Amino acid sequence: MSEPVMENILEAVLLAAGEPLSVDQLQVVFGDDPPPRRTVEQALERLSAQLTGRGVELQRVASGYRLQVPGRYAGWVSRLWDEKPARYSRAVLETLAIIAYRQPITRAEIEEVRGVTLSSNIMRTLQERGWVRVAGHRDAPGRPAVFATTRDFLDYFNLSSLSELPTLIEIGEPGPDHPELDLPIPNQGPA
Amino acid sequence: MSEPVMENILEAVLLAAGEPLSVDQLQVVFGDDPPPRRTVEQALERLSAQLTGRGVELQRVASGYRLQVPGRYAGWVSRLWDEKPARYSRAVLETLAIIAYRQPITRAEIEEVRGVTLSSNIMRTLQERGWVRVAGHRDAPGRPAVFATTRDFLDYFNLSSLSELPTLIEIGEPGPDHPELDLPIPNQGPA
Amino acid sequence: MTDAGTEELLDPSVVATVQGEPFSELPRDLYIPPDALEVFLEAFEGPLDLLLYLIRRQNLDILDIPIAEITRQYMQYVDIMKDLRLELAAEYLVMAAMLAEIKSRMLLPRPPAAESDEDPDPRAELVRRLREYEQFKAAGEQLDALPRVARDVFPGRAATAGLRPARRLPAVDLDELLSAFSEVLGRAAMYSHHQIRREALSVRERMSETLERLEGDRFMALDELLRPEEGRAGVVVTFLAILELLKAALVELVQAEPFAPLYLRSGDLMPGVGRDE
Repeated sequence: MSEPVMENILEAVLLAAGEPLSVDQLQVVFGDDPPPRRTVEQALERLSAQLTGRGVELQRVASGYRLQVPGRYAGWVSRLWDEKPARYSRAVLETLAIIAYRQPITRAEIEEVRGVTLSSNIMRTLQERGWVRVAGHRDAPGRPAVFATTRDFLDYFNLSSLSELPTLIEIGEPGPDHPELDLPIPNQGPA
Repeated sequence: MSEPVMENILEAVLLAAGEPLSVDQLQVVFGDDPPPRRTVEQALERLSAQLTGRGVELQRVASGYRLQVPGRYAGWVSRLWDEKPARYSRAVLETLAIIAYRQPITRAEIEEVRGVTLSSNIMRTLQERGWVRVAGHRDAPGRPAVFATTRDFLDYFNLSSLSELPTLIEIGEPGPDHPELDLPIPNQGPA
Repeated sequence: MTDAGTEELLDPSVVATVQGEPFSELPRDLYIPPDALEVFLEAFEGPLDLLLYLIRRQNLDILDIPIAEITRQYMQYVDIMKDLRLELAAEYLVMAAMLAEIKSRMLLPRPPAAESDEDPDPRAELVRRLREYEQFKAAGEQLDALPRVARDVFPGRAATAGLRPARRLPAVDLDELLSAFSEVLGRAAMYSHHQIRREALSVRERMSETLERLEGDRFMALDELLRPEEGRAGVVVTFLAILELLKAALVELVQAEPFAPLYLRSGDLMPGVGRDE
C-alpha cells in the first residue's frame, strides 16, 4: 500500500478524534516536521471536495475542523437513538378514547366524563402525536376549543371512518338511540 | 439535493454511531418499511468498495459492521493523544489466548496449560476489559466457573468470529491436536 | 515469582529492562550481574517458560530433550532464585521434582517391549505440556499482533450536532382504546348522575368533518354540505350533525332574508373568537 496522501490522513485523524481539531492540532500529527498551515488547509479543501455527496462532510467550527454527518441524514441517524417505545399513561388513553367517541368535545366535557382535571400535558401529547386537533370553538362563555380526532388517527388505527371504531355494545352499553343512523354510508365523502 | 443513496446513509449512520452496528440495527434506521437484509449487505459492499484507499474502512466484526480508521494511519492518529495505548503483559495475553482457543475452560485448566497459578489480577483485568466472562459452571466437584471470551473481545481484536483467530502454531510435529481450530476460514464479508 | 500484574508495559520483543536498558535477549551464560539476573528470572512466566527457554537457548529438539542436562541447568536457575530470595513459586519446585522423576525413570533399564504404548517415554507428558505451553505462548504473541482497537485501528466517529434523537412514539392498540373508554364510562357511572348514552358515531364523525370543511371558508351553503350522492342516510347524518353543531354552538347558521339560502360558518370565524387556549 502506497503512502497515504495528506487529505486521507486528515480524514483518518478527524474521524478517529470524533471532535473538532484545529489546524495546529492537525499539524502535530505529522510529527517533528509538520507541513505548513497553508498546506494543511489546502488538503482540507481537497478532502471537503472529495466528501461531496457522502455520508460525512467537513465543517469548519469555532474550535477547528470536524467531520460531521450532514443534516439531510438526520431522519435515518435519529432512528439509531430510538429509545424503547414509551407507553401512554392511562389518562392519555382515556382522554383519546373520550375524544374519539364523543367528538367534537370541549376540555370541560372531557373532564366531566373522567371526573378529574385534564392536564395540559395530555392534550399536548395527543396534539403533538397528530391524533387530536382543535376542530373549532364553541359559542359559549370563554369560547372553549372543541377537540376532534384527525385523519392521522384513523390511519394509525387502520380505520376508514370513525364508525369503524369498536362499539361498546359487547361490554353492556345500551344500544344506539338512532339505529338507522348506523347504516353504512357509501363513499366516505370528502377527505 | 437528491435523496441520498443507501450506501451513503449507511456511512452516515455508522459514523454517527461510532461503534459496530448489526444488519438488524442498520435495517431499523430505514423506518417502518426496512429494506431486506440482502439489500443492506449489498449496499455495505458498495460502501466498502467506495472507501478503498480512504482514511476510513468498513470492517466486519462480531457485533456487526464498523467504520474504522485503518491500521496504516495509526502512526498519525496516535500522535493525537498523549496517552499511549494500554499494553498487556505476557501473562495476560497468554491467559487470554488459552481462553480464546480452549473455551469454555476452567481456571484449573488454564493453570495446567501455563504451569503456574493464575493470579486473580489477570482474570480481573480480562473481565474488566469485558473480554472474558463466566460462561457457566462445570458440573464437577466444586462446580468451577468456566470462562469464555465475549463479543467485545472479538470486536476489540478486529475479528468477526473465533474462527478468524490465527491458527495455533504447531510445535515439533505435524498434525494439530485441535483440528477444529484449523478449519480454513472462508473470506469474511466485504471488509 | 507469581504472575506479574495487569497492564505492564511489556514489549514482547523486550525480555527485560535493566536500569532503563531494554534487553531483547537473555544472556548466553549465567555470569550476569545479580540485579539483572533477578529481572530476567522475573520475566519467566513459570517453570514451563523457563524450561522452554533452556531448550531453545541450546537449540535442543523439544521432542528429544536430554533430560539430565536440562534438569541440571534448571536446578541451577532455581538455586539462584533461592539465593536471590525471589519469591519462588511452588510450581518451580514441583517441576524440579517432575524432572528428577523423569530422570530417574530414564536411568532404569527399559523392558524389551519398550516400543509398546504401555510404557511410553517418561518424557512424553513433559513434552506434551511444553509443546502446549509453547503453542499458547506463541498464540499470546499472535493475539498481541492482531490489529487492536485504540492501538492500530480507531473507530470512526463523525459529529452529529444538530441531529436529534427521534422519539419513538408509543404504540396504541384499538382494543386498548376501547377498554380505556369502557373503563372511564364505568367510572363515570359510579360518581356521576350524568347519563352517558351511546350516540351514533356517524353523527359525531360527521360533526367533526363538517367543522373541518367549514374551516377557512367564511361561509358555506347548507346545500354544499349535504351530499345527495351519499343517499338518504348520508344526508340525514349530515343534517343531524349540523343540528348538533348548532346546538353545541359550534357553528352559526346565517340567513340573509327569509327563504334565502342558508349559510353556515364555523365558530372560529365568529366575532370575538380568541386564539386557542
